[in-house]
Amino acid sequence: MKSSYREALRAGIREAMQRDPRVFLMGEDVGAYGGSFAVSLGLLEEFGPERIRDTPLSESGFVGAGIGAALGGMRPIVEIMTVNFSLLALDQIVNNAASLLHMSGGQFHVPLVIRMTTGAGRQLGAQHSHSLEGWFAHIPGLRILVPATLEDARGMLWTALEDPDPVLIFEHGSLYNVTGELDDDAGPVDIEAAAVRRAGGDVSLITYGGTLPAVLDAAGQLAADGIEAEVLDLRTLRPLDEPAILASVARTHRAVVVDEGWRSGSISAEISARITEHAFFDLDAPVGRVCSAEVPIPYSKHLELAALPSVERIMAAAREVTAVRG
Amino acid sequence: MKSSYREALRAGIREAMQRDPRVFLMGEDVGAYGGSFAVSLGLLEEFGPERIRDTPLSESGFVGAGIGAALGGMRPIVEIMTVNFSLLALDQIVNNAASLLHMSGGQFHVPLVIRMTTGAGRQLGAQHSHSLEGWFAHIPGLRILVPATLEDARGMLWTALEDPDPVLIFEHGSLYNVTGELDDDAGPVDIEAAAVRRAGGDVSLITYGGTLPAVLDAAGQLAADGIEAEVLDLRTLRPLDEPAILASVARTHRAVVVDEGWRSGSISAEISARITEHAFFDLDAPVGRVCSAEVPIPYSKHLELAALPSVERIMAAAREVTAVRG
Amino acid sequence: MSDPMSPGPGRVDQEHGRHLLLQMLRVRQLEEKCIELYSASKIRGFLHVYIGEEAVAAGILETLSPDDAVVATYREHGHALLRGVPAATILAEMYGYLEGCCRGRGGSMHLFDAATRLYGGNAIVAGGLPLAVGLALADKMSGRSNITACFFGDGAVAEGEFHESLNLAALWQLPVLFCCENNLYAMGTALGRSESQTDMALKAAGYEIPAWGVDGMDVLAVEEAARRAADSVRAGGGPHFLELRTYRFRAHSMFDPERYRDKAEVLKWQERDPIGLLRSTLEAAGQLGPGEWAQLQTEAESEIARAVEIAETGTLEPLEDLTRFVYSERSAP
Amino acid sequence: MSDPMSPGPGRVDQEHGRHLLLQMLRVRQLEEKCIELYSASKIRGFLHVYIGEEAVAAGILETLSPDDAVVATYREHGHALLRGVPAATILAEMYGYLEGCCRGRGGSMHLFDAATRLYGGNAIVAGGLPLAVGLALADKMSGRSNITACFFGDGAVAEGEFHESLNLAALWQLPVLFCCENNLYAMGTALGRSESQTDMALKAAGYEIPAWGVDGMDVLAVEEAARRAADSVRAGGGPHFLELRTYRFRAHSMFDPERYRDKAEVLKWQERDPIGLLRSTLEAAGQLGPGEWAQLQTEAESEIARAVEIAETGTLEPLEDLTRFVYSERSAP
Ligand SMILES: Cc1ncc(C[n+]2csc(CCOP(=O)(O)OP(=O)(O)O)c2C)c(N)n1
Ligand SMILES: Cc1ncc(C[n+]2csc(CCOP(=O)(O)OP(=O)(O)O)c2C)c(N)n1
Ligand SMILES: [Mg+2]
Ligand SMILES: [Mg+2]
Repeated sequence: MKSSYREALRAGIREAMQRDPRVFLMGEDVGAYGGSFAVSLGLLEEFGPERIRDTPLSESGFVGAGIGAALGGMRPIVEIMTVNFSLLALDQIVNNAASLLHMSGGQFHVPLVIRMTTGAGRQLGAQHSHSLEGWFAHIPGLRILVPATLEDARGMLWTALEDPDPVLIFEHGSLYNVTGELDDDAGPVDIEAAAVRRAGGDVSLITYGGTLPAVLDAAGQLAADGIEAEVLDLRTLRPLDEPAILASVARTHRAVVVDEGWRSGSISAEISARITEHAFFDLDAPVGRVCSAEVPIPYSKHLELAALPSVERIMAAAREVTAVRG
Repeated sequence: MKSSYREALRAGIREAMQRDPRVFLMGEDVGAYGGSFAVSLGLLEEFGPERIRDTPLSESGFVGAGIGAALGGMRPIVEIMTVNFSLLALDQIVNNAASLLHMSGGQFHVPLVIRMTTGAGRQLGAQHSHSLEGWFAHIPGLRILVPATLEDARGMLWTALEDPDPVLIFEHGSLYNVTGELDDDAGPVDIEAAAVRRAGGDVSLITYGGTLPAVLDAAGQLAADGIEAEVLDLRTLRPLDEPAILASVARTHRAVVVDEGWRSGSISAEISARITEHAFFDLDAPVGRVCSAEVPIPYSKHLELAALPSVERIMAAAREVTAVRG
Repeated sequence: MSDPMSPGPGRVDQEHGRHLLLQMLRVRQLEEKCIELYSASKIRGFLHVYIGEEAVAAGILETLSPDDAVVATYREHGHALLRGVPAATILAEMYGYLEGCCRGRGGSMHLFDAATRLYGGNAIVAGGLPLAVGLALADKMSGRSNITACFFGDGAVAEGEFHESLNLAALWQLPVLFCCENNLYAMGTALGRSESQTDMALKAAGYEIPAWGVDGMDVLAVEEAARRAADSVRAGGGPHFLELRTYRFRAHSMFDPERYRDKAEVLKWQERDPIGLLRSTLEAAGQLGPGEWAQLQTEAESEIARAVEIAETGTLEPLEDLTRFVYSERSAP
Repeated sequence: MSDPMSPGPGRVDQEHGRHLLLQMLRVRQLEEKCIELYSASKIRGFLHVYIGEEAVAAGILETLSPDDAVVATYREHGHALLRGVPAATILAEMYGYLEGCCRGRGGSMHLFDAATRLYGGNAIVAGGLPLAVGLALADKMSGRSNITACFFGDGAVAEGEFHESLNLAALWQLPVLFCCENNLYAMGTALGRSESQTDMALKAAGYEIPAWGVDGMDVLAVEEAARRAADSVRAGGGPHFLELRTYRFRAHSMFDPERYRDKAEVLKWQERDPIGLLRSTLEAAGQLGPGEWAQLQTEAESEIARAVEIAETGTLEPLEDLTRFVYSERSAP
C-alpha cells in the first residue's frame, strides 16, 4: 500500500484510538484545523471533540494536563505543534513527567506520549527551526523516539503508548511528505533497537530521523567511489542502543555521526564519547561529526542550506575518516 | 581580605551598580528578602527598590523583561533563583536572547546578564537539584560562565556586563559558603580562558564550578600515590576554551572530564568528543568521564551522595586512564 | 448523617467541632516536631511548615471523599497527614528512610501517596496546577464523579502556569477545586508587590470561574465554603476557586531570617490562631471543657511522639536501588 | 496642529482621512503582492498576511511618535510598512536578500528595524509581550517618555507569557500599550474554544489594567481609542489595553485550507472591509471623489510595484557571513 509518512502517523493514531478507549489526542489545532501538519486530518470527524481535543495556546498547561490525565489513568497523546514551542513546556516535562516515578518511590507512572515536529529545512527562520531532541535525550525518565521510516511512523506510537513511562516522539518536518510502500499489515514496532539501514564495512554512518535520507544518499554515492558505508538509524535517542552502535563500529572501525542539532553539546557528542569510551582501541580514526552550523538557522535558503548537514558534508566526513590509516 | 564566595558575588554586583547607572538587579526576592541565597543582602538598602527590583514569580515574564530592558539600553542583571526554575524561561532565553542579534541581521544586541544557582548536594530533591548549564552551552548566541573561585565570583560579572551579548552565570549552590582570601583590589577578570588550577603531567582532570573542589581534593590524594594530575578549570562552557583543553591533553595524553550533569548528553560528552577529534593520536587512553548517575536526584543523603561525582569516583577514573598503556 | 455544620446550640456539632480541632492540633504538633527534628539535623533540605494555616487544609480536606485527588505544594505535611498518610510515614520520608511514603527520595517537599490519591508535594511554584487539571480531565472523561482539590500559594498566582491551568479547567468545565492559600507572602514578597490585582476573586472572574474569599483562620468557615464549592464542582458546575485568607506564623523555610515583615504583624495574626479560634468557639458554646482540650492535645502529641519513635527505626534504601524507578519495572519475560 | 479627528463636516479631517485610507491601501497592496510572490515561489517559509486587519495597525501606529517602540507578531508586514520601513526593504527580506531589513535572515515572520524601533516580528505566540514590558521598563527607568506598543493576537491571551507580562506591566506601571488584535481565530481555533472568558476587557481587569474594546474595522475608531490610551500611557497612567475587534479575510497562512470556518462568515465580515468602510465614510462626507480614490489606489500600487522591482535586484548574503552576528563583532584591538 502506498503511504506518506504523514498518513502512516495518522494510521498509528487511528489504530490506537480504536484499540484503547483511554487514548485521546490533545494539542493545538489537532481538531477543527485538521492538524497544523495535517497529521490528524479527519480524526475529529471520526472520534469527536472529546477525544480529538483542541487546546488553547498554552503549552505548559496542556502538557501538564496530559501528565495529570496519564496519572489519572488515561493514555494521552499530546501533540506539541513543533519542538520550538516545547521550550514553554519544559518545566512540566522535566520536573513532572520525567521525575514523578522516581521521586514518588515508584508509585506514580506517567504513561504519556508527546509528539512533536522537529527540525529545519523549510525556511522558517531561527525560532521555528530547532532540533532539540538531543536535549530531551539528556533527561532520565524520558524515552526519546525518532521515527525516520514509514514503518516507524506507523508503528512506534502503539508501542510507546504501551510503555508505562513518558515517551517523546520527534517527527522531522521534512519527512511528512515522504511517500513509499507500507505493508498493509504494518503495525507496532519495537522501540528499543537501532536498525542497520544499509550494510557496508568501511565506515559506520550513524544518524536518525530527518537526516537519514541524506545519509543514505551519501552512502549510495560513496559506494560509487568504492567506500562501503554501513548506515545505522538510531531510532531511539534515549536510551541509546549502545550495543548496536558498538557492533557497527566493531565491523567498520570508523564512524561518522550525523545529526541536525548544533554541534556543541549535540547527541552526536554523546555518541562520539561513547564510541571512544568503549571502542577506543578498535577505532582506526577519530569519530567524525556532521552537525548544523552553530548559528540560529537563517531564513534565506542558501544560508539555511549552508547551515544544515548536507550530502556533500556527509560524504566529505566519511572520506576523511576512511582516509586515516589507523 | 577574607571573603566568602557569596560576598565576592555581592561585591561584584555592588561595583557594577556603582560604576554604571544602567545596571540594575531584578529577580525573585532579591530585595526585601535579601536574596534567597543572601547574595544581594543589603543591596536594597544601598541602591533602592528601582535598581534592586523584586519580581513576582514569573520567570518567563521577568527574564523576557530583562531582554527587553537590555534592548532598551539598560544593563540588567537578572537573577533566576535556581536553574530549576530557568526551565520556565527557556523560550525567552533561546528564542529571544540568543537569537535576536543574528535574526535581526546584527541590529539588536542583548547586553543582558542572567545569574542563577545550579547543582545538587544539599538534599533538595529531584526538582531542585538540576545541573543544566551544559544544556545552555548548546545554544549559539549565549555565553556561559561557571565561576568556581572567589576571584571569578568577584570578577566575572563586570566583564560579562561589558559584553554586548547575553551571558549566563551559573553559581553552584555548594560554593556560596566557601571562604578564602581575596585580593583587596580584586576586580574584573577575563571570561574567555580556562585556567590550570594545579599542574601535573600524568592526566588532565577537566572540570568547572561546583566540582572543582572535589577534583582538587582528588588530585591531591592522587599525588600521594604518585599520579600527578593537571586540573583544568574550564571557567567558560560556551565558548569552550578548546586550545587550553588540547594543550593540557598534549601535555598529559590522558584526560578525565568531571561534571555534575547527567552523563548522557552532558558537557563532558562534548569535551570528550572534541579531545578525540583533535588529539586522537596524542591520547594514550580513552577520555574518561565522571558525571552524575542518570536518575532524578533523590532527597536521602546516602542516595544523593551516591548519585553525584565523588572524590573516590574521580580518583578511580584517573587511575583507570593512567593505568592504560597507550 | 446530620449536617455537622448546622448543629444545636453552637456553630458546629460538638463531635465534629472537636474532630476539626484535633485535626488542626495534629498538624500543628507534626510541624512543631519537624522544626525540632530539623534543628537536630534529622530532617534536611528545605523544610516549610504550615503553622498558622492549619484551618485551610483541615476545612477543605474534610469535604473530600477518598476517591478524590489532592495536589499540593512543598508546604504539604498537613495535607498529607489529614489525607490519611500516617505521621510515621511522613516523618520517615523526611528522615530519608525507606519506610517513608516515597522511600526517602522525596523528602519534605515531595510527599506522594497513591493510596490516598495525593499527587504531591511539588517544589515548583504553580507546577501542580496543570497536573490537577489533567487529573480532573481523566475523571471527567472516565465518567467518574471525583473532584481534584488543588492547593497553591498566593505567589503561584503570578505564574503563567496558573493562568493556563485556570483557563483550561474553566474552558473544559473540569472538576477542580482551586484552593489559593493566600498567606500574604511568597517568601519575602508581599502580595501587593507581586500582584497588580490583589483581589483573587476578580482574578478568577477573568476565567469565568466562580470564586469567593474565605477567612482562612476560621476552620468552620473554610469547611462551609469548601463544601459549597466542592458540591457544586462535583455536581458538574465546573471549577471553583477559593481564596483562603490566612497567614504563616513561621518563617518561609528554615533558611528565612524574616527581614521582610514586622514581628508586630505576626503577633497580630497570631491572635487569630485557627486553633485558638475554634477552641474559643467551642468553649463559648459549652462544647469543650478544659479537660477535653488537654485530652485533645495529648492525643495529638502522643500520636506524633509515637510516629517519631517509629520513624526513628527506619532504614536506608539500599544503594543499589538508586536507579530503580527511573523507568517502570517490567515483569521479567 | 488641529485635531485631525474632530474636523468640519465629516468624521475626520479630509486630508487625514485620505492619509489613513492610503495607509491601509498600502498595506493591502503589499499583502496582495506577497501572496502573489509566494505563489511564484519568490517568498518562502511561513507567510501570514494582514488583509482585513489593516485598520488596526493603521489607526494605532498613527498615534505613536518616532521614539516609541513597537513589538509585533509574525503577521507584521503592515506594522513594518506603516512604521516607516520601506516596502522594498520588507520585500527584499522576504526574498531572502541581503538588502532586506535583516539581511534576509529573518523572513516574513521576523522584520526588525532599529531605525524605527521595530523589535520584531516574533514567531512565538506571546513571546513578544515580555520584551515589550522590558522595553517600557528601560524607558521608564531612563526617564524617557516613550511608550511601547505591543501587538498580539487573541490566541496569545491563553499563554502564560501574556499573564506574566500584563501583571508585570501593571504592577510596575510601565508605559505599554497592549493591542490585542482579536480576529476571532488562532489558526483554526475560534476564540470561544480557547478562552473561558472571551471578554478581553474583563481579562484585563484581572490585572487592573484599563481596557476597552474597539471596532477594529473602523480605523477612525481605532485611532481615537488608541490616541486616548496612548496619551494616558504617556502621561504616566500605566499600561492600557485595547481589544481591536477585527477579522482576517484570508487563511491563517499559505498552508491553511480553512476548514474551520464558513465562507459565509468570511463574506459577512468582508462587508465591513476597513478600507471600504473608510472610503464610504469619506465619500458620504463628500471628502473623496472617484478620481481621488483611483489616485490613492494608483499611488499604493505603484509604490509596491516599484518596491518589487527594487527587491528583485537584491543580492544574497555571502555564505561566509553565515556565522556573523551570532555574537557581536568587536573592533579589532
Ligand atoms: C517556579 C519557582 N520559582 C521560584 C521558586 C522558589 N520559591 C519556593 S517557595 C516560593 C514562594 C511561594 O509563595 P506562595 O506561592 O505564596 O506559597 P507559600 O510559600 O506562601 O505557601 C518561592 C519563590 C520555586 N520553588 N518555583
Ligand atoms: C508558542 C507557540 N505556539 C504555537 C505556535 C503556532 N502558531 C502560530 S500562529 C498561531 C495562532 C495564533 O493566533 P493569534 O494569536 O490569534 O494570532 P493571529 O494569527 O490570529 O493573528 C499558532 C498556534 C506558535 N507560533 N507559538
Ligand atoms: Mg504565600
Ligand atoms: Mg487571532
